[in-house]
Amino acid sequence: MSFPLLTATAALPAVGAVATAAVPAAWRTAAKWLALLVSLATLALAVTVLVRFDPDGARYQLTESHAWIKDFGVRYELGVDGIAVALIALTALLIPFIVLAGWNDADPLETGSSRWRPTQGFFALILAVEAMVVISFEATDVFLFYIFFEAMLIPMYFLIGGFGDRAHAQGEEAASRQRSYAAVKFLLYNLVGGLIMLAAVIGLYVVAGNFSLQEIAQARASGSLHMATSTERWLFLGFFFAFAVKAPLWPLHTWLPNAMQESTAPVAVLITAVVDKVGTFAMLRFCLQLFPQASKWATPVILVLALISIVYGALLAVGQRDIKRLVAYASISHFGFIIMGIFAMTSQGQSGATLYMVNHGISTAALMLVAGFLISRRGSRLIADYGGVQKVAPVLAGTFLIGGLATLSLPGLAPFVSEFLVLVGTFTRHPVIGIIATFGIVLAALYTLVLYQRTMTGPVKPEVSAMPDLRARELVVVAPLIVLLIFLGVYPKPVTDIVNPAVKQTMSDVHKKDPKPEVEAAK
Amino acid sequence: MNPVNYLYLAALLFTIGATGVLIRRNAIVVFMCIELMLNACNLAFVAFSRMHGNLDGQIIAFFTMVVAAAEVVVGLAIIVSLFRTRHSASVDDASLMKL
Amino acid sequence: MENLIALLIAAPLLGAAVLLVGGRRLDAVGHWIGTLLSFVSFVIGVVLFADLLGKGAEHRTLTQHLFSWVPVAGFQADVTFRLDQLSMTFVLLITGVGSLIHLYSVGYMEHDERRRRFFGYLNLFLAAMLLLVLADNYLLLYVGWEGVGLASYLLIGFWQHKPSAATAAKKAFLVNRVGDMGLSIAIMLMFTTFGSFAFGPVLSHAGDASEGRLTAIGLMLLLATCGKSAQVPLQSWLGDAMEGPTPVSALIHAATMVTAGVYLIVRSGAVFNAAPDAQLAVTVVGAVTLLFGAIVGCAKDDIKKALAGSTMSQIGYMVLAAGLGPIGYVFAIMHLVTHGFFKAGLFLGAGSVMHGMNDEVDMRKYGGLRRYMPVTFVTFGLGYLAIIGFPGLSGFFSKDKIIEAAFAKGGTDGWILGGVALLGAAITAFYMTRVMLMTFFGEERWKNQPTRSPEAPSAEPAAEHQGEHAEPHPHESPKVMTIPMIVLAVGSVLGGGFFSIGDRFLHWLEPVTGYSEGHSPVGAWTVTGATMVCLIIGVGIAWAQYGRKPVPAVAPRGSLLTRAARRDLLQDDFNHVVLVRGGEHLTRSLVYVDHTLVDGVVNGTAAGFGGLSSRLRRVQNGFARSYAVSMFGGAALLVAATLLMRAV
Amino acid sequence: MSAAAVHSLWTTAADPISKIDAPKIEYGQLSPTLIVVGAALVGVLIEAFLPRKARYYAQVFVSVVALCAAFAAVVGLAADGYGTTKAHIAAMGAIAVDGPSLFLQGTILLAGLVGLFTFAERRLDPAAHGNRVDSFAAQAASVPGSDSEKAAVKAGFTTTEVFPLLLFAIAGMLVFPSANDLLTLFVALEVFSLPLYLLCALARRKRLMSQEAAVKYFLLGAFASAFTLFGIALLYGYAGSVSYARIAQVVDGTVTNVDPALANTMGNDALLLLGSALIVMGLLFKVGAVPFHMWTPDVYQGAPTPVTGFMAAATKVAAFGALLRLLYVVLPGMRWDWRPVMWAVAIITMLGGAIVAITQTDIKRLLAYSSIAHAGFILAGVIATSKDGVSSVLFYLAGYSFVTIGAFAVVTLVRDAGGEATHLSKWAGLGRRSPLVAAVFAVFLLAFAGIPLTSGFAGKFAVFKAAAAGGAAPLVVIGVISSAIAAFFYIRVIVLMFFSEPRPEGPTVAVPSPLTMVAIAAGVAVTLVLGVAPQYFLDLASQAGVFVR
Repeated sequence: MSFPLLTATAALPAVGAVATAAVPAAWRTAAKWLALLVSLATLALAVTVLVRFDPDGARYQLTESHAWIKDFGVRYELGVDGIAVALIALTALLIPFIVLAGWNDADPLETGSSRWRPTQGFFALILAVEAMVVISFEATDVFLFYIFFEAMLIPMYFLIGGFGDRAHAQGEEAASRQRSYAAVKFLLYNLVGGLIMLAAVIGLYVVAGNFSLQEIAQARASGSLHMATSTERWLFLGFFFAFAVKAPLWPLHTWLPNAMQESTAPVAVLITAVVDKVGTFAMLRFCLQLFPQASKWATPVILVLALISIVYGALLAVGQRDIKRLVAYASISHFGFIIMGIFAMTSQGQSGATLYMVNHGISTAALMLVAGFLISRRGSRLIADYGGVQKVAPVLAGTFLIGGLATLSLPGLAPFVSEFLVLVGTFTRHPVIGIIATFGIVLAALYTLVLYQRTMTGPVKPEVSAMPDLRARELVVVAPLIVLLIFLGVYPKPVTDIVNPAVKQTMSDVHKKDPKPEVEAAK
Repeated sequence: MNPVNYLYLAALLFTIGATGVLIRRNAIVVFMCIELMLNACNLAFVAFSRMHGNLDGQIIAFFTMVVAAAEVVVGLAIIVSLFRTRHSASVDDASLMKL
Repeated sequence: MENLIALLIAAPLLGAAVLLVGGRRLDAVGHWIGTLLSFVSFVIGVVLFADLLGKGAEHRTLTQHLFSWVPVAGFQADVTFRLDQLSMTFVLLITGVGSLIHLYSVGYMEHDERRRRFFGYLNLFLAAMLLLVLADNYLLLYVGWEGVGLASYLLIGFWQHKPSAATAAKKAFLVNRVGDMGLSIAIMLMFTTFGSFAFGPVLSHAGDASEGRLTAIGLMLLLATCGKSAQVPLQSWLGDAMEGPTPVSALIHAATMVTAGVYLIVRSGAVFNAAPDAQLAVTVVGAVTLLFGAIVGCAKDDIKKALAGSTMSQIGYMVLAAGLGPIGYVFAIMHLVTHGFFKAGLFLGAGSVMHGMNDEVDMRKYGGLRRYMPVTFVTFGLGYLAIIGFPGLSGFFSKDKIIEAAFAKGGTDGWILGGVALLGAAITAFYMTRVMLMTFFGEERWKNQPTRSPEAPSAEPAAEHQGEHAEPHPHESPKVMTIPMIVLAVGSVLGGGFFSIGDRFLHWLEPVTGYSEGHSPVGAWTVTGATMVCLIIGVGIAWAQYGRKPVPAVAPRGSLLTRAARRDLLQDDFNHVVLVRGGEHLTRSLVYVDHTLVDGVVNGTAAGFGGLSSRLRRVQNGFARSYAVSMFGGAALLVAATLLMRAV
Repeated sequence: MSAAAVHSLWTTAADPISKIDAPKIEYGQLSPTLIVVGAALVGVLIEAFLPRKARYYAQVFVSVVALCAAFAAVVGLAADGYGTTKAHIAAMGAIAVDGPSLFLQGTILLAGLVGLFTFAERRLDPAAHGNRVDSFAAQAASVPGSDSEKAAVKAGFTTTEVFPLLLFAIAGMLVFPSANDLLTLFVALEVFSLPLYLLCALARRKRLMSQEAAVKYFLLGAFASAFTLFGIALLYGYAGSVSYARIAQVVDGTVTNVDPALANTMGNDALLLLGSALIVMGLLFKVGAVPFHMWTPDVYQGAPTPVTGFMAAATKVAAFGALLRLLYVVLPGMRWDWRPVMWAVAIITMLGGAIVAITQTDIKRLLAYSSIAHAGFILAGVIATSKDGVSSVLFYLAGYSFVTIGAFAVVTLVRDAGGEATHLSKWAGLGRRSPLVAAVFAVFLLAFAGIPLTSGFAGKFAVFKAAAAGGAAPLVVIGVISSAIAAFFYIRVIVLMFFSEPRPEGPTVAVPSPLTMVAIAAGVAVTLVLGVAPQYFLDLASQAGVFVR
């Protein structure tokens, strides 16, 4: 058989994680470089996947399939469709930047006990998360997916609780208390979601007898596997609940602000930009494919919830005093858009949603990382502690502004395309919801510009007067992201070309067709 | 005489023993109550054995006695050592571990 | 030839990129790079114009397809440019006026150490504005639409260290976003209606769609127009936008960007023609705004704000005209162009005055400046005559036509609109005369008193480098500033005549916008006469008030209307109370809800289990006998349950 | 030797001698048990005749050899197919040699072996007067704090009796799940209980608690077994026999040759229900199911930690084995009576254990409550009443026992002046001090919590899967919820170890001898192997999933 590319893509960071963790305490820098190299190598592999993937080819490509746990009907089945490829590429792309941005975040404060090796741990955990995220994008076996969907909580949990933000007003004691609160909240919240999903997974097995996504989907399509309506709905809810927690959907979102607020900026990016995407991705891949009828049944409620997330998240973002919390709530609003796009059940909506996942990853990374640089300079997360930064650190301010503009999805930057697609996609089926959602773009402008005005403009605050501008390492982190934002804003075709066929498939899974326009004017 | 009555007696004895376990403080007495319960069981076995007309029940009674004897050995050892440590054989005094 | 179109945009875009990414090493030459590239764009524009003139009227539409932008199933957005007479007109206006203002800014921003960035932003604006007028579909237009919004945001807030500037910039962007919402909804509606949002399909099939949808689309486009062109009710940002450097006010908030709304309506003419209700709404908005702006303009003592008010009302004229349909489109555009000339000229003049007056903006501290800055006086004067519609000057022709068209709409609407337009003309004459008199005539109120009175803070802290509190020494501005003013003055004198004699402009635009001769209840000359009368009345009153008596250096309390007008007719107060305060309360309460309710449920559950646990563990009281009890009870239950199971 | 056998002797006594035929005992198939018992007796002799110094090594040697041999025997039997094709009832109907019993015996023996290692550990406690000491009292008879105790410690006495006791207990446990008549069941129950009572009393440190634990365990245990015995009596009255097969027949009503004289008792359902309920209650007590669980926390806390570990693991295995056999072989006929009851028990056990554990402050008590919760999960599998149910329970038990022993072994490492530092507050920041130990313990906790890629998850999945397939979906949902609650306190410990600052006067982590290391390593290895690649063991379990009747 051919070289197991997908396995390699997931395994490389895993091995890297072990290796990094094994680096002796003294050689901290070595560990950092090792992690960076591994993440870059993974990126290379991901690019190979991207290249090898043929958008017009079979639905799942580069597939691998091995027997694993016969008794549970579980196989080690990997395969990627366009959506997965895009997200794997995103993950592999972001991790190097995250590593680079977190370069000094995990240096031990006191050079005390030699056996405690925070730095190695930090980067090892990041790589571990990458590995698990990647494989859960690749898994076409429900059980396999579930395992990593759950397992990735553990490294994330240690990242949040173990390596909190050093910028704390109330001192280290309070800091560590809030940190572990955030970490525990994150873990329990997602664990509960996951366990409820476990019940559904078991139920699925009882009904279907195996876990192979393709087999079940085909069986459903061909009618050979019949599910009672109520069963299908219960199972759908079980799955959806877990995904809704992971990709925070109102009202299951409250763990995200705490987690992002307490963790270091790179980890915060890891949460929203990478890990949470698994949730939305899973909705698209599992909910819609396995339970098409139930998905359609639940659509109205989910759309409303998504709508609430959009407006609610944005409004709360306006009300925040803490930069990171603000970004967190902004993300909640954006996830609302993504979920709305998925359940709009139109090509535009779902392509838009997928594109949105990618773009949101990049834009949040840009904004959050710059915010992290800012916070690390001043040692405070409170917006009120800043002012006039633009005068002392223009480049920092500029990049921050671009990140912000991306967040408010300014045309010409990547997020605009996806957001508009989602809106159009929703509007064609549910005009009212689409229109209300459009208010989100005004609110987005509000919170972004308020944030920028309060931190960057106005008279220079004495505390920030000595603030240095972005350093070389930081520029290396931000610049490529910004370039990417602009490029994908002007020319998103490469991504859409990969995504569209997969979306077409999904649309046919749920037996939906795009609504016809009133006047057939297009050529 | 109807052997069923023996069963009633056995049940009665068993209940008495159980009640004793619940209400008496002194470990020794509690233990004796347990022995009483075992004996009630024996009575039941023998009675049933008689009713069924096979001897299994009676034999089981012998086994029970042996087991009870062994239990006494172990039990007294433990209780005595407890008594020597605390100078009281009250079950309620031994309540360091709770909640 | 059409391949040049992209270059129109590319040149300033390149400039923006170079200047913004280039960094400090370009500080020395940055402004010249910017100016050069905008001139390059202008030259290209001229070349294309010549090319178009060479073609027959019906072949004057060039399109350039660059690449497919967002292809998703039925949703096909391409990056395609369309250059026809309408966009050509705008290209020339934008690049022409733009280049002049670049030139002007070289002098004006001389003392600002962030001049390079300023030019970067200006170039960015040019690029976005050109994209707006050259786009071949509404989505691409939307990109330019928000692009100019961004540029205006950056330029209004150019002096970011001033909270007022930063706030004004934010306000401008937000209000515009509300408008943009309209545009995006309009695009969605088009997509659901026509399955496309490219000009071609939409405009050619507009007739086939149901009127309801078309009306909806029209109203949404109108909303967009209100945002971008500062029409009531979304006009409030324009006044504050004067926080930006004066060249910005001239280019963006007078000549070009704010007129984008008019372009949008005229461009979507086909849609509006089929949706009379939407058209009526447009005319109403225009009429209201032209009065609103005029009234505000009368009350302002800040010269820029006064001009801003006038801009508002002039755009009101254009929107009104655009709302009239085919009989008005051409004149809307014509007025737009002439207005571009004279209003830009006026702003540049005002800038020149401030330049000479230590950036004082309060007209009550001016007076008698004509002796000190003659060039400015002359050019400003010509612009003034043009805007009030002095016979023969450009404003006269364009505005006159609009008023005619308004009457020509016929019916009561026609009378009302026409009357409003006439009234507007009178008020215009009044407030412009007021500005003229307060600035250039009367005694020199700036003598022996420092500028910068606290109650009228200056907009232009570029002056920080010069002595603020010294008594100003008015002086004429350098050549680099005066030349653009002169050019614009010439334009504002001759433009109108040139366009109107033989209806040149009409024939040029007609193929795109269409034209129908409205039959007005009153003859053309009657209208002209009426306009003249209004003109004289307005000027007369102004002369009576500000020419004959001396102007008090501190503004009198004034009538209720005056005071309201000073505060933009309380529009901001309304916004503040309803939107800002309300919004704050909403968000605050939501934050509370999120913390106590949504999150409370979560933490509550955890706490609940904790409490339950600590209650339950008390059962484990350490007494062997109670354990025995529980076992006994358990056994009893077990037995009972088993028996019960059999019983039922 | 079974009752039936004896019975035949009696009845034939009157007849001519020639007719006596010796009972037929398949020694080969009973070899595992016999080996262990023999070794235990040897251990007793060692205590009697060997000099003190030599005893420890002799005992450890003998025990290890015996357990390994016994395990080899089990494997041999399984290889011979006694687990599957040749499964049958040996020793005149007293012992069943079939898949479940062999699987469970194997598990018990391995658990016993690992437990033995922790028993034999002598490096953790600081050497007293130059001689190494293990975690058992120098001289159980001497009063705590008395001179005699000091003297004993000074003399370097050690209670090497623990090894024979352990072996006896193991022997009893080996018989328990394979007992095929009620008498054998009862005898085996006592045989493995009594040594455990004693072992509980033998802690070197905190002897008062240790003795208290012993007393509680003993009294309650005896109380419970009295109930069991009464239940046996009633079943005997019901069926006229104590052999599983016979009772099952009577329950199914497929019994032949009923003597009309006994019609009034024979087949009297009241007796059946009462009897079975009481027997089941006795087993639930051993399993530690609510409401018969209350001894668990106290005993787990008071007993010497190695004993706790062994007890927690092996007792559960044996008891669940017996419970399975009882419910699947004897009472399948009255499934519809006991299933709802077991439902209720399972539910309150899962929830009760999980909820009460939340607020525990002592690591050993915490693990005790977690073991209660796990008993609930296993019960869910028992209720499935299907072949899958059996094999899933077997698998779960195998995984669980190793995790438990490993976890308690880790507990023995964390010590301060007063011996083991079991109060949670002392564990704060352990992860900073000794990351490796903390990490290992974290692995065990995650396995308890049932995080994927650990044996805990595989087991839980298997059990829930079986339950759901058996039509107990609501049970699965409740199980899932209570695992969520349980996760909370496992995570609390992890937070404590890794995210909170270490105390200055915090405990130290003793460096153990290879013995404990092996125990812990085995725990980790099994946890991960069963988590990542469980297929082989699942196959094993599912082959062993059939009871012989």
